Amino acid sequence: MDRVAKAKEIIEKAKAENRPLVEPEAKEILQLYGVPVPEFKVATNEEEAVQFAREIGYPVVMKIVSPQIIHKSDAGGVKVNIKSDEEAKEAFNTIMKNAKNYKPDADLWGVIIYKMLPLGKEVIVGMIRDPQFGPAIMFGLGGIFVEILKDVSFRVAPISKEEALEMIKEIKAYPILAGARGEKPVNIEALAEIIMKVGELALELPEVKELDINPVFAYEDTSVAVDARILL
Amino acid sequence: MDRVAKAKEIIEKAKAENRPLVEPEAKEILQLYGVPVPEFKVATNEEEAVQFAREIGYPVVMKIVSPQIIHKSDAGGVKVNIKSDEEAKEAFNTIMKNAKNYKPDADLWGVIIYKMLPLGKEVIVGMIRDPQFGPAIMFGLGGIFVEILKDVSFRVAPISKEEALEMIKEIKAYPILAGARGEKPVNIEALAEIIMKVGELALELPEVKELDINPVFAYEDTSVAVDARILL
Amino acid sequence: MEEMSIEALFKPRSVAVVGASGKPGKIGYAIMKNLIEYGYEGKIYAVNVKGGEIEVSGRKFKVYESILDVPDEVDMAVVVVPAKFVSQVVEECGKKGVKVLPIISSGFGELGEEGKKVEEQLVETAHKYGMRILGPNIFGIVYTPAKLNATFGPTDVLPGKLALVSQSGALGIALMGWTILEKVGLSAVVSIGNKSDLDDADMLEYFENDENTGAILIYMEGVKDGRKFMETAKRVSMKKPIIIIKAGRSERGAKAAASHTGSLAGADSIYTAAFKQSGVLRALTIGEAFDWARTLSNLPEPEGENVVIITNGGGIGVMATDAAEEEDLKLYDNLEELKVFANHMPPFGSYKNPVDLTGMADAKAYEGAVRDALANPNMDAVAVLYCQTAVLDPRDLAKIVIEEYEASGRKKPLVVAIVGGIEAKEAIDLLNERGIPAYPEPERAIKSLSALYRWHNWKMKHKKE
Amino acid sequence: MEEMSIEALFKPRSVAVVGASGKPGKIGYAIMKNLIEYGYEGKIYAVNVKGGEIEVSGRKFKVYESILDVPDEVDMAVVVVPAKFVSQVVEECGKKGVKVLPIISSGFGELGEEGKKVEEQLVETAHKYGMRILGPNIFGIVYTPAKLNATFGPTDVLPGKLALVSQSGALGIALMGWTILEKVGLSAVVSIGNKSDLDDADMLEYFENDENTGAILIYMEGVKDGRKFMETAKRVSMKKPIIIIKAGRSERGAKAAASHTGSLAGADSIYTAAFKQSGVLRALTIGEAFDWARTLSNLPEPEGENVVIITNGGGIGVMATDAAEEEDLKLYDNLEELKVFANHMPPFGSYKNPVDLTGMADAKAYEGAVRDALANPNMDAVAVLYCQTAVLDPRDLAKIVIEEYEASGRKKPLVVAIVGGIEAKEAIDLLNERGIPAYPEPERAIKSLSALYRWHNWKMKHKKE
Ligand SMILES: CC(C)(COP(=O)(O)OP(=O)(O)OC[C@H]1O[C@@H](n2cnc3c(N)ncnc32)[C@H](O)[C@@H]1OP(=O)(O)O)[C@@H](O)C(=O)NCCC(=O)NCCS
Ligand SMILES: CC(C)(COP(=O)(O)OP(=O)(O)OC[C@H]1O[C@@H](n2cnc3c(N)ncnc32)[C@H](O)[C@@H]1OP(=O)(O)O)[C@@H](O)C(=O)NCCC(=O)NCCS
Ligand SMILES: [Ca+2]
Ligand SMILES: [Ca+2]
Repeated sequence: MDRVAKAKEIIEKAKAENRPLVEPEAKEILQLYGVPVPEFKVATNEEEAVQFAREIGYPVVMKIVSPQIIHKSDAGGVKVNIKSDEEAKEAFNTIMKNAKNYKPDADLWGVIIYKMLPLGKEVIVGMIRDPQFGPAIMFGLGGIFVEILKDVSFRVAPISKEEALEMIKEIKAYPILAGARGEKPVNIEALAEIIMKVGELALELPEVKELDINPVFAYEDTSVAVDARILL
Repeated sequence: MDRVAKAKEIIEKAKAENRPLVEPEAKEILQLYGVPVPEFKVATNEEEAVQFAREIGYPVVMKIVSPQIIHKSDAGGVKVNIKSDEEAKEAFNTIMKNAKNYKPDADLWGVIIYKMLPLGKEVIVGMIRDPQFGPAIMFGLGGIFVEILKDVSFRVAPISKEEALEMIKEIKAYPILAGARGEKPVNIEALAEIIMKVGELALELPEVKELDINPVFAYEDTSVAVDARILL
Repeated sequence: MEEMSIEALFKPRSVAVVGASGKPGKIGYAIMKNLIEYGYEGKIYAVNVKGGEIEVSGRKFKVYESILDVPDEVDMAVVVVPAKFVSQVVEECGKKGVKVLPIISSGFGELGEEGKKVEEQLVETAHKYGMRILGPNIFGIVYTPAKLNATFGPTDVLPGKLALVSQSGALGIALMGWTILEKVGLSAVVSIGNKSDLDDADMLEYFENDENTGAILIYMEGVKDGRKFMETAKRVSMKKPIIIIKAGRSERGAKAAASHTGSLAGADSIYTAAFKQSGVLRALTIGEAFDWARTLSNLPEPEGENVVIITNGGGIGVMATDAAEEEDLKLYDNLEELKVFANHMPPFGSYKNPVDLTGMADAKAYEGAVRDALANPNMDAVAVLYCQTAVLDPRDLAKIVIEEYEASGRKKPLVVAIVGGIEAKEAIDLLNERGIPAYPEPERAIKSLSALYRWHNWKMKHKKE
Repeated sequence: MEEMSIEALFKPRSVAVVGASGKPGKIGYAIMKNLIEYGYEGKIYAVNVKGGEIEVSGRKFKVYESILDVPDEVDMAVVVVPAKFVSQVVEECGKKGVKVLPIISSGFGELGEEGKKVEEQLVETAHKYGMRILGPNIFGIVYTPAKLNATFGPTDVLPGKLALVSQSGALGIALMGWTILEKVGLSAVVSIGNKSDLDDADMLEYFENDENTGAILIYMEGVKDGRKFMETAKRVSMKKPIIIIKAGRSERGAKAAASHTGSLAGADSIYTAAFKQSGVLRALTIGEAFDWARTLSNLPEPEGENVVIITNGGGIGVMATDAAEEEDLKLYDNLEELKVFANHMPPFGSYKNPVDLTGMADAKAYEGAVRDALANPNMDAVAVLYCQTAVLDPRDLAKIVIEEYEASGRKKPLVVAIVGGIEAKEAIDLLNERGIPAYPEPERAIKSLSALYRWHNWKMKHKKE
C-alpha cells in the first residue's frame, strides 16, 4: 500500500468516527511523507507508560491523547522532562486526572510519549488551502516572529527544493537560522525537505484542510516535527 | 554640587589616571541623572564580598571591576545567582583568579555586587555623537532584535517625553513591550524617562563619547539599567 | 482548433461588427471607426438587423441583416448588440463558421449567478461550433502588427512590443490613453472582461510565441483557476517577462475589490507567492508597471551582474546609487577597468562607480563614456543619467545615446534618466520612441533595470532546476 | 541688520550684475536676460571693468566700470566674475552699501581647505559692511512675487506658493525646468551652494514669515550645523511644511555623496531622526517631493481624520484604498452619512468608502458627490479619482472639481487623480494651475494627502508639548 492509501485509511477512520485527528495520527501521516517526528508510543495505562518511557529512553514528554481536547496545556495534559519510572507513573496519572477534570465527557485514549528533544531553533511550517491557488505552505520562526512580527513566507505547492530554500531565506529572521552571533547554523536543507514534503502531502491528501507543525525543532544536522495538528 | 559637577569629577579622575570608566563609575553617573540602577557595592576582599552580598540580599551578581578588562564574561569575571555566604566567598575568589589569569598585568579593583534581578524584557538604550547633529539616542530590544533585525529607533537629544514614547513605539517589536500574547505590558513611561535622561546626560557631559545601557530590564512598574558602559 | 481560433483573434483575415452603427456616439460606430482609421487591411463587414447602408469615416458599408448573409468567410465577429440578443448572434456566428467572437456587450456574469449561467451557455454554443469567445463585458481588442483596433477606446495606439491585458474595462481604456500619452509602444491590447472562455492564461499562451511581443502587462483583479494560471505563467516567463498589477493588497483594499468584482479574492500573500513562483513581476502601481514594461519589452537580458552608472550630477548619481543598493543591484567596482572613464572628465570628476563626468560634461564626454561602457565586456548593464545643464542640450544627449546604442548592436541593457524641463521631456520621448527606456527620475531607471534583473535571475535559477 | 539684508535678497529695490555681459552664451548675459525678461521692475545696473554699453533683450545698458560708479543705491549685487576678482568686488560692494551679494562664481570652498579660507575672508569683509553673502558657487535666486529671476536657469518660472532651495547647482537648475514642465508653482528658487554665510536655516527663517510661501522644498546634500538646522526647522514646521530630499541613504550612496560634496555626511538614520523631530517630511525621490509639495503648498490642513475616496472605477478605488491603508489614513466608515452618495450612482454602485459612482458616472454624478463630500462636516478630506471614460471628458471633470472646491471656500483638503490619456493630462494641468493638486495615479494623490496629514499630526502633537 502506498503512502496515499495508508494516510487515507487513517483519515477515513477518523471521518467515519466523526472526530478530528489526534496527534499520534497526525504524526503518523507526517511520517508516511518522510517528515521526521520523534519516535512515539501511546500508553493507555500506568504500566504501559513506564514501559514505553523506558523503551524510548528518559527524559520523555507525555501529552494527553483525546479527540475532544485540543488545548492540551490548558487541560493540564502535558508533562515534560520526565526522568524516571517514578515520574513517568505519576505523570501518566496526573495527566489522565487533569484531562478528566478539564472535560469530564472527553474520550481519553491515553498519553503520547516521546523523547524530550534538546532545544533547537523553533520554526513553524503550516499549510492552508486558498480558494484560487489551492494548498499554500507557510514558513516562519516560532513565537513572536510569526505572531507579532508577521515574519513569514508563503509558497504554493508543489514546492521545489530551490523554492523551499528561497522561502526559508526570505524571512527577515533568517540570520538566526544561518548562525548569527557565532552560533552554528541549522541544516537548511533538512528544513527545506520538510517544507517540500508538506507540499506533497497537501497535494495528495485533499481531505487535509489545514496543517500546522508548531514547533519544528531545527538543528545543525536535522529538523524534527515536535508537535503537529491536522484539520480535516 | 550639582549633577554635572559631580559627574565631571568622576570623569576627570579617570581622565587624570588615563583610563576608561569602570562599571561602578558609569552606574554612578547614571544615578546622578536619575536613571535607576540596581543598588551596588564594590568589594575588594572576600570578607567585604560576603558582607556586601548580605547587605544587598541574596541572590546577587558579581562582576570583576578592572579598567583593563572590558569583556568581563570572556575573562571569567561574571558570576550570577549567588545564593549564600559560601557561594559569595567562592565567587569572589574565582572571579579574581580568573581575571588574574586572563590578564596578568590588569589592575583588579575588586568585584561589583548587585542584586540578581528578576528577568524583565531586555532593551538597549545607547548614545552616539553625530558630527552634524551631536548626541543621538538609540533604542531597541536586546539581542537579535538590535543585532540581527536592526530593529532600532533614533532621536537627537534633547528628547521630549512625546518623542521618547514615539521612539519606543516605532520599533517593530513594540508589541512585545506592549503586552502581546497575553503578557502584562511594561511601563513605557518609565522606559521613556530613561531615554530622556540619557539625552540630558549626553548634552551636559560632552566628555562622554558613547554610552551603552545593555540591558535595561523593563518591568510592569519600572525599568532598571542592569549593565552600563561609558566611553570617554 | 484551439490554436487557430486564438490566432484569428489577433490576425483575422476579415472582421464583422455585429451591431455596427452609423451613428456617432454609439459603441457600434466607435468600433467601426477605429477599425477603419487604425488602418485594418482585411475585409470589414457591417451587420445590423436594420440592414441598409451606413457611412463611417468616409467609407460606405452595405449592412447585412444577419452574419449569415455575409458573402464571404468571417474570422472574427465583434458583438455589440444588447445582451438579450447575444445568444442568437452567437448561434448564427457559429453557423457562419466565425472563429472568434469578442463580445462587447455587458449584462452577464458581472450581474450574478444568473448571468454566469447565460455565459456558460454562450460558451457551450460557441464551442459546439469550434468558436472561441473573448468576454463578454469588454472594450475589444487591438493588435498593432495587424493594424487591428477593434475597440471603442482611443484610436492611435503606438505600435511597440508590449502586450497589455486588462480585466477591468474602464481602467483598460484609460490605460490605452496613458500609453499614447506616455509613448509606450504596444503590440496588443486585450480586454478580457468576464473571462467566460478565453482568459489571462490563454492570452499568455498566445503572446509566448508571438514574435511581435516582448513583454506582457496584465491588470488583474483576480484569477479563477490559480493553478492553471501559475502553470502557464511559469512556462511563459521562461521566454518573456510578465508584469502584473493586482490591487487589493491591504485588508480594506481586498474587501473593496471583492465587493467590486463580486468574487472572493484569495489572500494577497498567496498571490504574491504564486507570482514569485511563476517568475511574474508584481508592480504596485500603474506607473511602476509601465516603467518596468518599457525596459522589459525593449531590452536584451544582461550577461552578468555588473552595473555601471554614468552621470553628470553628483546628486542624481547618489540617488541612483541609493536605489541600486536598495534593489540589490551590483555596481561594478573594478577601478582598473573603470579608469577608462577618466578620459572623459575633468580632473575633479570621479571614475568610481557612479561615474561622475561632472556638470561640465558635454556631448563628447557622454559619447566617449557611453561608448566605452557599451564596449567593455565586463560592464553588463549601463544606466546613463543626465541632469539638464547649459552645456549639453538633452535632445543632443538623446541622439548620442541612440547612436551609440544602435552602433553597439543593442547587446546589453541600457536605461536612461534625464532630469530637467521641456527639453528633457522631449529627449525622453525621443529615446522611448526608439525603444531605449528613458525616465525623468534616476530611481525609476534603476528600478526598471532591477526588474529586468529580477526576471533574468528567476529564469536562470529556474533553468537549472 | 540681518533681517534687512535677507529681505533684500527677495525684494531688492535695485539689482546690479557685476560681470554683466552683452555676449549671449555668457553667464553674465544670461542673468541680465532673465532679470529683464521675467519682468523685474526695480532698477537694473550692469557693471563690468570693460565699461561701455551693452544690449540685452532689446534693452540698452550703460556699463559701469565699478559698482562704486553706480549713481544710486544698490540693494543686491549678483557677482559673475572669475573667482580671483571676487574679493575685490566684495570689498567694493561693501563700500557701496550693497545689502546682499549672491556670488555665482565657483572656485572656492568646493575645491578644498584653501578655498574655504578665502570664503571665510569674503564673509568677514561682507559682514564688516553689514552685507550678506549667498553662495558662492550658485546659479542665483528667483522670487516670483517680485518678478525677480536673477539666475542663469530657465526664465519662465511658474508663480505659486512653493519655495525651492537647492544645495546642488546642476540639479537645482534641472529642477527649475521640471517645475515649469510639471506646472508646479513657485514663490522662490534659492541656490545656496557653498553656504559660506546664508544657509538652509536662514532661508527657512525667511520663508517662515513670507506670506507668498506655503511650503518649502529643500534639496540637501548635508547640513553643517545640524542642531541649528533642527531648531529652525522645528519652529518653521509649526507654521509651514518643509519637505527635504536628501540622497545618500544607502552605505554606498553615502560614500558617493561624501566624495561628491567633499564633506562627511552623518549617519543617515540620524538625519531621519532629526527630520522627524523637526516635523520635516523626508521625500525619497524628486517625484515624491514635488507630489507632496503640490498638496502641502496649496491645501488647508484637515480638521479631522476622516478621508473619503470618490471614484468611477473599482480598480483605481482599490488601489487608492491599498495606499490609504499603507499610509495609515483613516477611511470614513459611517454608512449612515455615506449613504448620501447613493443619490449620485446607479443601483450597482457602492456608497461604502471608497465610494464607487461606477463607470457610468457623468458630470452630474461627480458634481453631486464632490459637493456632498465638501459640505459634510464629518468628512475631513476628499480624494476624487477618475478613470477616463467616454461618459465624461476629464477636462469637464476638472472644471466641476474646480467650481465645487472654490464654491466650498477651499476649507478642507481635496486631492485629485485622473488616469487616462492626453485629455486626462490636460485636466490634471488645469487643476494644478488652479492650485488643486492633481496626479495621474491614485496612489500619488493618496500619498500626498498622507504627507499633509503627517505634517498636520506632527504640528498638533508638538503644539501640546
Ligand atoms: C452592446 C451595447 C453597447 C449595445 O448598446 P446600444 O448600442 O445602446 O444598443 P442598441 O439596442 O442600440 O443596439 C445596437 C445596435 O445593434 C443592432 N442590433 C440589435 N440586435 C441585433 C442583432 N441580433 N444583430 C445585429 N444587430 C442587432 C441594433 O439595431 C442597434 O443598431 P443602431 O446602433 O443602428 O441603432 C450595450 O448593450 C452594452 O452592453 N453596453 C455596455 C458595453 C460595455 O460597457 N462593455 C464593457 C466595456 S469594458
Ligand atoms: C563667474 C564666471 C561665470 C565667470 O566666467 P566667464 O564669464 O567665463 O569669465 P570672464 O573672465 O569672461 O568674466 C566675466 C565678465 O566679468 C568681467 N569682469 C572681470 N572682472 C571684473 C570686475 N572686477 N568687475 C566687473 N567685471 C569684471 C569681465 O570683463 C567679463 O566680461 P565679458 O563677459 O564682457 O567678457 C566663472 O568664473 C565661474 O565661476 N563659472 C562657474 C559658475 C557656476 O557654475 N556656478 C555654480 C552654478 S550652480
Ligand atoms: Ca480557456
Ligand atoms: Ca547664517
